[in-house]
Amino acid sequence: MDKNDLIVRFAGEGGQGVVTSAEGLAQAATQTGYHAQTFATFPSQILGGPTWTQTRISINPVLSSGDELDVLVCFNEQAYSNHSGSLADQGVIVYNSAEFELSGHDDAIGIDFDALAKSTGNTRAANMVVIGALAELVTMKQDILDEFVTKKFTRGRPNDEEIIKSNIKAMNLGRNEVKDRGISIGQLKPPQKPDYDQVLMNGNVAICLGAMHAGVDFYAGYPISPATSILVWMEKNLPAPNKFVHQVSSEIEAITALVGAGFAGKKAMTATAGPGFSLMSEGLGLAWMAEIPLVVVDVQRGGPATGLPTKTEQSDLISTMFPAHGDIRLPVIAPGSVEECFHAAVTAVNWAERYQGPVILLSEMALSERNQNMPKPDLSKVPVENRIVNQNTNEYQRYDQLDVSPMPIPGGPGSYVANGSEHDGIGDTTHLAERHVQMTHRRWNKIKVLEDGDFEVDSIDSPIALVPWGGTKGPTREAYNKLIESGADIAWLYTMFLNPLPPQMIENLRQKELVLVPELNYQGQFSMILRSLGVNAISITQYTGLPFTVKDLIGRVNQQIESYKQGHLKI
Amino acid sequence: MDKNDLIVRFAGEGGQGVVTSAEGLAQAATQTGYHAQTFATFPSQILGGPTWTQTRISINPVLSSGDELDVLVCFNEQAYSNHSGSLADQGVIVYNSAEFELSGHDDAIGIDFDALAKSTGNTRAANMVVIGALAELVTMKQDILDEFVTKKFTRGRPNDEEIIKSNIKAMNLGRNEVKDRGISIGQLKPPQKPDYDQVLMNGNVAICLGAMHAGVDFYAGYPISPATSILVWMEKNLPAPNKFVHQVSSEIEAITALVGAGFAGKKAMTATAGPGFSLMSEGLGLAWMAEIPLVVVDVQRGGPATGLPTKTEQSDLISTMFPAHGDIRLPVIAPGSVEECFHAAVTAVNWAERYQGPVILLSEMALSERNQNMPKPDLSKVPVENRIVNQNTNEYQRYDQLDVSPMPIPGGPGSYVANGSEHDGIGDTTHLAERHVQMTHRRWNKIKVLEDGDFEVDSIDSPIALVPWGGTKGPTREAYNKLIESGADIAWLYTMFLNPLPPQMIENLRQKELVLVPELNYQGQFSMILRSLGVNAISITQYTGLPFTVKDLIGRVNQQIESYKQGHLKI
Amino acid sequence: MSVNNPEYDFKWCPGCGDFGVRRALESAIQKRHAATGIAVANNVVVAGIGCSGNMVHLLEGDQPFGIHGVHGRTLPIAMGVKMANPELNVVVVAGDGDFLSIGFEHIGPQAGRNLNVCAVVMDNGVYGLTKGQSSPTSETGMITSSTPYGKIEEKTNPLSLYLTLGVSYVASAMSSKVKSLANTIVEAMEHPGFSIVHVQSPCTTYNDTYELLKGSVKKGIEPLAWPIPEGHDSADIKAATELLNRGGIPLGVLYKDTTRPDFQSRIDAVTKISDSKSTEELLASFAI
Amino acid sequence: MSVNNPEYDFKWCPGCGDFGVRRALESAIQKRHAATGIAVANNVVVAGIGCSGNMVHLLEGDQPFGIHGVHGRTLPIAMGVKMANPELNVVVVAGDGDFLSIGFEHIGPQAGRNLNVCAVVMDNGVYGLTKGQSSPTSETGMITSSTPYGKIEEKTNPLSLYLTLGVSYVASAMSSKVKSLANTIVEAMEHPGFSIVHVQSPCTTYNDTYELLKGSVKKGIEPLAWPIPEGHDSADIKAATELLNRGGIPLGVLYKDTTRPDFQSRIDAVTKISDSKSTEELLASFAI
Ligand SMILES: Cc1ncc(C[n+]2csc(CCOP(=O)(O)OP(=O)(O)O)c2C)c(N)n1
Ligand SMILES: Cc1ncc(C[n+]2csc(CCOP(=O)(O)OP(=O)(O)O)c2C)c(N)n1
Ligand code: SF4
Ligand code: SF4
Ligand SMILES: [Mg+2]
Ligand SMILES: [Mg+2]
Repeated sequence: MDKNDLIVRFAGEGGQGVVTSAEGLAQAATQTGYHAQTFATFPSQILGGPTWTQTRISINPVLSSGDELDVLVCFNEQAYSNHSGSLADQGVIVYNSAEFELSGHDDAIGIDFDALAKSTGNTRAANMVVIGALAELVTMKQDILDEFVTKKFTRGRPNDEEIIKSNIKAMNLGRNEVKDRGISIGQLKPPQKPDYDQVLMNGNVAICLGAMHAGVDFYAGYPISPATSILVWMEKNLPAPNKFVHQVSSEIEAITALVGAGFAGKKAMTATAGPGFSLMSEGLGLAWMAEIPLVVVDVQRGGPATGLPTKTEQSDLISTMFPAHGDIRLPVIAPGSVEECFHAAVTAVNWAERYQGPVILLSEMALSERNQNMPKPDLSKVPVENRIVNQNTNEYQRYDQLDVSPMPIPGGPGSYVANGSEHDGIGDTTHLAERHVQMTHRRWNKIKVLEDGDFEVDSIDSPIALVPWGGTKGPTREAYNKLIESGADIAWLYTMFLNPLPPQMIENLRQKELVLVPELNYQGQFSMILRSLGVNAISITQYTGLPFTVKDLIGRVNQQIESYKQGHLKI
Repeated sequence: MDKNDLIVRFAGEGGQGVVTSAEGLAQAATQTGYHAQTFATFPSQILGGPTWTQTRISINPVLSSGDELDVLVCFNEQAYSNHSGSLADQGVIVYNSAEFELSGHDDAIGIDFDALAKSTGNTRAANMVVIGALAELVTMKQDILDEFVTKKFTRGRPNDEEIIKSNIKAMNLGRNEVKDRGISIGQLKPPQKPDYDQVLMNGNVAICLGAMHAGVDFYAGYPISPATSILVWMEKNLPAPNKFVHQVSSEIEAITALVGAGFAGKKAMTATAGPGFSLMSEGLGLAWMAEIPLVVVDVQRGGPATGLPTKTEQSDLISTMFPAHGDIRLPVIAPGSVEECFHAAVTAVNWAERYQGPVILLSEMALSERNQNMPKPDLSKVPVENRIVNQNTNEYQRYDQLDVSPMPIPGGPGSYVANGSEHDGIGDTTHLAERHVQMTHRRWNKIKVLEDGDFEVDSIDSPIALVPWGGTKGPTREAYNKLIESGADIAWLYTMFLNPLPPQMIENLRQKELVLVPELNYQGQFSMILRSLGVNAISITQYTGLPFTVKDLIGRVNQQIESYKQGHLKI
Repeated sequence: MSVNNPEYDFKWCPGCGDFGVRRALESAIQKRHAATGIAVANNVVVAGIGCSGNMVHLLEGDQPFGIHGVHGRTLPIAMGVKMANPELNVVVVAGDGDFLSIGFEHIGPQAGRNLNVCAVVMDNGVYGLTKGQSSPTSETGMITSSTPYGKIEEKTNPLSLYLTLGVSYVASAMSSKVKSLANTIVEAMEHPGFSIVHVQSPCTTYNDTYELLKGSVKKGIEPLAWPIPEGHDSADIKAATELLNRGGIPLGVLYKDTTRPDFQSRIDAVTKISDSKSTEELLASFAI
Repeated sequence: MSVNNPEYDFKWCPGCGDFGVRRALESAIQKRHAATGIAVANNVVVAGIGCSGNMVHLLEGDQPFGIHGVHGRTLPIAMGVKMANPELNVVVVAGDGDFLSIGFEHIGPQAGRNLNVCAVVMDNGVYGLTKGQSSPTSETGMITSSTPYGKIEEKTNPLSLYLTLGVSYVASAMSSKVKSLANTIVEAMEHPGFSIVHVQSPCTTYNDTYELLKGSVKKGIEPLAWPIPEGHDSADIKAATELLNRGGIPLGVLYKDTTRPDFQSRIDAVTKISDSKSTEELLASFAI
């Protein structure tokens, strides 16, 4: 049986090599021409604790981490009891026989990962034993894996060759164990090697790289899961002359420092999660009112309050779009894949510069730790924008126009007061009714320059549309593809630009009889916003702390369409 | 010409007696059986600065402060130039002739307020001179005013009689000045003295009294306009054994102290305005998640950010209903009159106790400083609720049920951890999918016990409805009455319970072809929420920092209905 | 409560200093119960967010009440609890990040009020729960995941800060000396005002300072921690300050002032002189 | 900018101490301009919310840049400005409520970094703009609108706090002594690190302390304020602390430490040793 993809879950204790094996498989697969995606969960304790990571590799772009497992790799017994239920009917178990014995199971292959690695003279090659076994299970050719190992370990050190050899040996030892058992789960179709360069990274790194490319030169942040890795990455990689990065003492310090930096000419960014975001409320209102460019990344986790720090959710949409008191509605970009994380970060910085105000990059736990392959961006083709800077004399009225106007930078001409109270042209506080009206119009006009976001469309003529957002894009697209294959008549619309939404997309959506919005929250936050825009939207919600499975989505979409057709669905 | 009401604006510098005169007129009128309402604005400087207050008295309940002035009382020349444009065609000016001279104006009466007061031997009676003049202008009988003065100054002090006499004399001196000029603006119809007791107070005081009646016994706050007077009032009047009131060091300290107090069994409250509210974001999320009863009063002012501290606006609706990250939607009560401020405060506390969570009382600047007469509430008939307290043993699972469940109080049985992370029955942190689902359902189920709010309905069968909220109720009702008089076919629906909305009211609204929502903000925040609930709502917005005038409202309602009928109105 | 709770899945790392603090706190609560007969349910543990704050779920035996709030806000939450019911014994448990970074603003006001709660601060010089970033008490120059080139700010000196802010009871302790820590916590809980027990509670995973604190004869490391001499007059703030100037980590009670009224007494003084009118009377004053 | 701006409608009350501070700040900015030739537009005034913060709109003459943010956040905003462009001269203007109550948490971190900005704090012992509530520097027992029965907390001592928090330049001044205040501000602006000029700036409307501060021979009132003696060694933190122990309000430069690197130098030190890879190189490290 020929297979398009292979879904493997690695499960065990934190520290047993769960993550390195899963990422190793993804790397090997990508390098050999497959597409790959990993999905990671975390134990809540610091050392040890049950954890698992899933890798899916495919000859096609990977849209979700996959519902049912082809292979479950168990690093300990608890992993078996927790996860064997997720195995597909034909699924196979590979387990660490040094940890436990699995009897009475035909399709279970016990391997002593560490002992085999040790026998190659390279104790760190245990993950290669596992990868070799997996390769054999789907009859993957060894030569492409040899190539992967050779490339990976050619690092210009004297012992490169030795290490390469031991790793290849480890793989073959793993293969042999499977061969000996004569178990196979079919042949994974050979990949098509792409003719472009590829990178493999997670969503948080993609955000960092996008931000750096866009010119972020001021970063202040406070640790919080799952955004901490952005702070850590920036601390390591941003320092350079005229660039500033610093761990500050709270999220309030972070956001207000960004206001100062954005005012003084920097491209300023911070990253946080829900609890930190809530503390930035007042500062974001100030940035909107005083018209200061800056970017806040919210990597969503389970909420409310301290919530579920290690679980994924999409429940910060309303509070990031409307983060503070008064009339305010911030630009929000929510990427749907690792590749989109990169582009969302570039655009977030560009938008902030373009409209001179705060922009939200709304990511989520599931993206932040997901490794995914993508074409290596050609940076020279990803445009970077800079704010219009005032060159006028001192008489300049910074706030007077009804549209985006050149921004004076301290030290340069056009001194004014950047003011969080209502103000006149030079930023002096005022209470005049006409000024409040004028400035309100100015603030809302300015966002119109951001109405150039693009969106995806398929089967545009269908009266029913499927419209996911953020990380729910992938599983929804996979479900959509299957629904279309099975003859369903459904349109697809998707954008990462949640505010302002592309105007043409709103127009399209308004014409639909029914818009189904899968999203990971209780209230159905995006469909609420769509309904407020005059769209007949209704949500398909889930709030388990986990992403949707494709199977569930297909079932629920069919069910909603059915009840709509029977007139039972009330919007 | 017989008049139903009299609209007087007092304008001058802070400190000249503008406010005392306006409030004196309202008091006098109420005591004589008229209805009264004042509307105050404030200078942004501390001492002096241009200011004005408007008093409207009427034989009917006063719904708005009135569009056009019958009388403009000018305490200085600037007042004349700023406000004479608001005078009705037949309007009259009374001015302080000690300050300036107004020539070439037929209907202007110059009086030296202070000199006349001084001549009575009572320098503090200047406002009585003014009131006397006003009474004469509308041929109000002196005997009812004598009664007012006598009652007001009978304070059991030796010189009561003397003071009463001088005040009455001052009134008559004011009257004489008008008589001498032979100017009148018609006869104000005599009032119907109500057969119940009345009180006259402003919205902030009404909130304080309602809160005290409901049993608030813990208050922590930080000064901010226009909520400061609530803190000041509480500091003065709440202290008593087992009651706590304190000015704390920030809004963050206030909200988190409330969480501790609510947890420990108190009825806890704070009051703030937008900027302070934004700082309470994280604490409110905690209260929602840990299920802690408490009340936050937001007295709205112009926003965003520091905004317009002395102007009125209704732009905090979305941010108070959805104040923090995660799935959260707080109960919100927005009173529409001073009387409703009292009842809203009682209900806010009752609701917090009933569903065990945070409740928002959303008031606004225009209500906070508005003096308005109302029937004196019979406290014995205003029910007060207390949370269900756990009496179970230590094994009690505080969070396990899918509904409101008895709350353990520290010191009593049922120790648990009130937890802002997702938790199990006893409040220990957990990450299990099923628990998150269960607890999410619990939190959202709980609000259903608040679905008992009442609402007003008129002409329910009309396909078009007028639905204001908060302080916009008054002017909208006045406009509605006039529209109905002129034969319009419009329904009226109103509630102060914005979340949860009374379910029957949503049902009614869903059946309307068009729902018009006058509100003082740019985005049309309440109509956004109504549309998200499936109502064909559209807003009539204003964002000048001032309340609607009735005239404007009538014009805009007619205009919207017209364009709707012509098919131009896109929702 | 965690021992029998399969749903609770957090565990401290082997050797974490917080284990010792837990034993000390359990013992202090038991001692108080034994001495006064007051029920354990009369204790409220107000926890910060951090490995340290997870204490509130890890206490064994008879359970006090707990509140596990948001990062940095233990003190105002504790104020709410205590002023709601002055009969309760309120104990704060928090980490150096929670208490001294994001929560720093709350120490001064409580000192000025002399709020009668006891704060047990677990100082490990690092952010444990978020996996090893620098904290206010990390050493300058320390390499952490968020300071890959070394921490650049000066280190906070919490003990001298507490003194200047007017905290009326200040003790310094080691998590490994469980018995003495338990006694200190009992004394701090009994202190009629704001007390802080600042505990060196090493993070074995991200900042293992056991050896530095205790010293090692073998490696020739002088111990950083040293006991406060018997003769120290803890009523004398100058003497306390001078102890701090000696460097290292003095262990013991630095300062104790029982002359200042606690917050509740201050509130009671107001209650005594205030007009206490009923709602009915107040309402009547607006009658027309 | 307000003089010719009819839209701006705030005015200080007659006699308000902030008038003097304004003249001193205008003069300090002019002096700096005269001495260095650096344009006035190179100054940024970061203002708090309060009567005091309104300073940023009331400065006359050549205009610096200004940022009027939210209540209590002057210091982190100033950090953003300064670290964005170290060439700028950044001055904070804030009141005692803004700086020491809601904004208190921000002093310590900036002291630890030695951020090179100058904070001019206008202390009137009251919340002026919100019309007379108590502030951290109000006297205990003081009757205000929010403390009708007297303030019950202890009063904050800002000067000793600044010293303990490690602020590297601490001066105390009087708003009525404009010339000397101007000179102090110039010196503080030149100081290579975090400087605070704490000014007694009485609120004539809600807390008129002129007489208390200056004393009155007629009424037999000893002045609270007294000049720091010539011989005081401002490099000596102990001497500074002892001055404070004398009570009253010492006027002059209490403490000045020029040995500690400022924040920018600390950042520069990291920049020197850090891997500075281009985005392209970093991206390439993820190539497969
Ligand atoms: C507002 C907010 N910001 C950040 C976090 C993430 N966070 C959780 S614990 C922690 C720091 C823990 O350090 P510490 O207080 O020293 O406790 P420890 O884990 O070291 O005991 C942080 C930053 C959070 N939960 N909330
Ligand atoms: C978050 C927030 N809380 C409260 C306020 C209201 N407020 C404005 S100024 C002020 C205090 C002013 O006191 P201070 O800082 O001493 O300045 P002063 O007016 O005395 O110069 C307050 C509480 C606000 N603007 N923002
Ligand atoms: S990370 Fe450190 S503080 Fe946290 S449990 Fe482990 S050893 Fe303790
Ligand atoms: S209220 Fe006080 S601080 Fe404010 S302007 Fe008037 S005198 Fe100055
Ligand atoms: Mg720590
Ligand atoms: Mg002040």
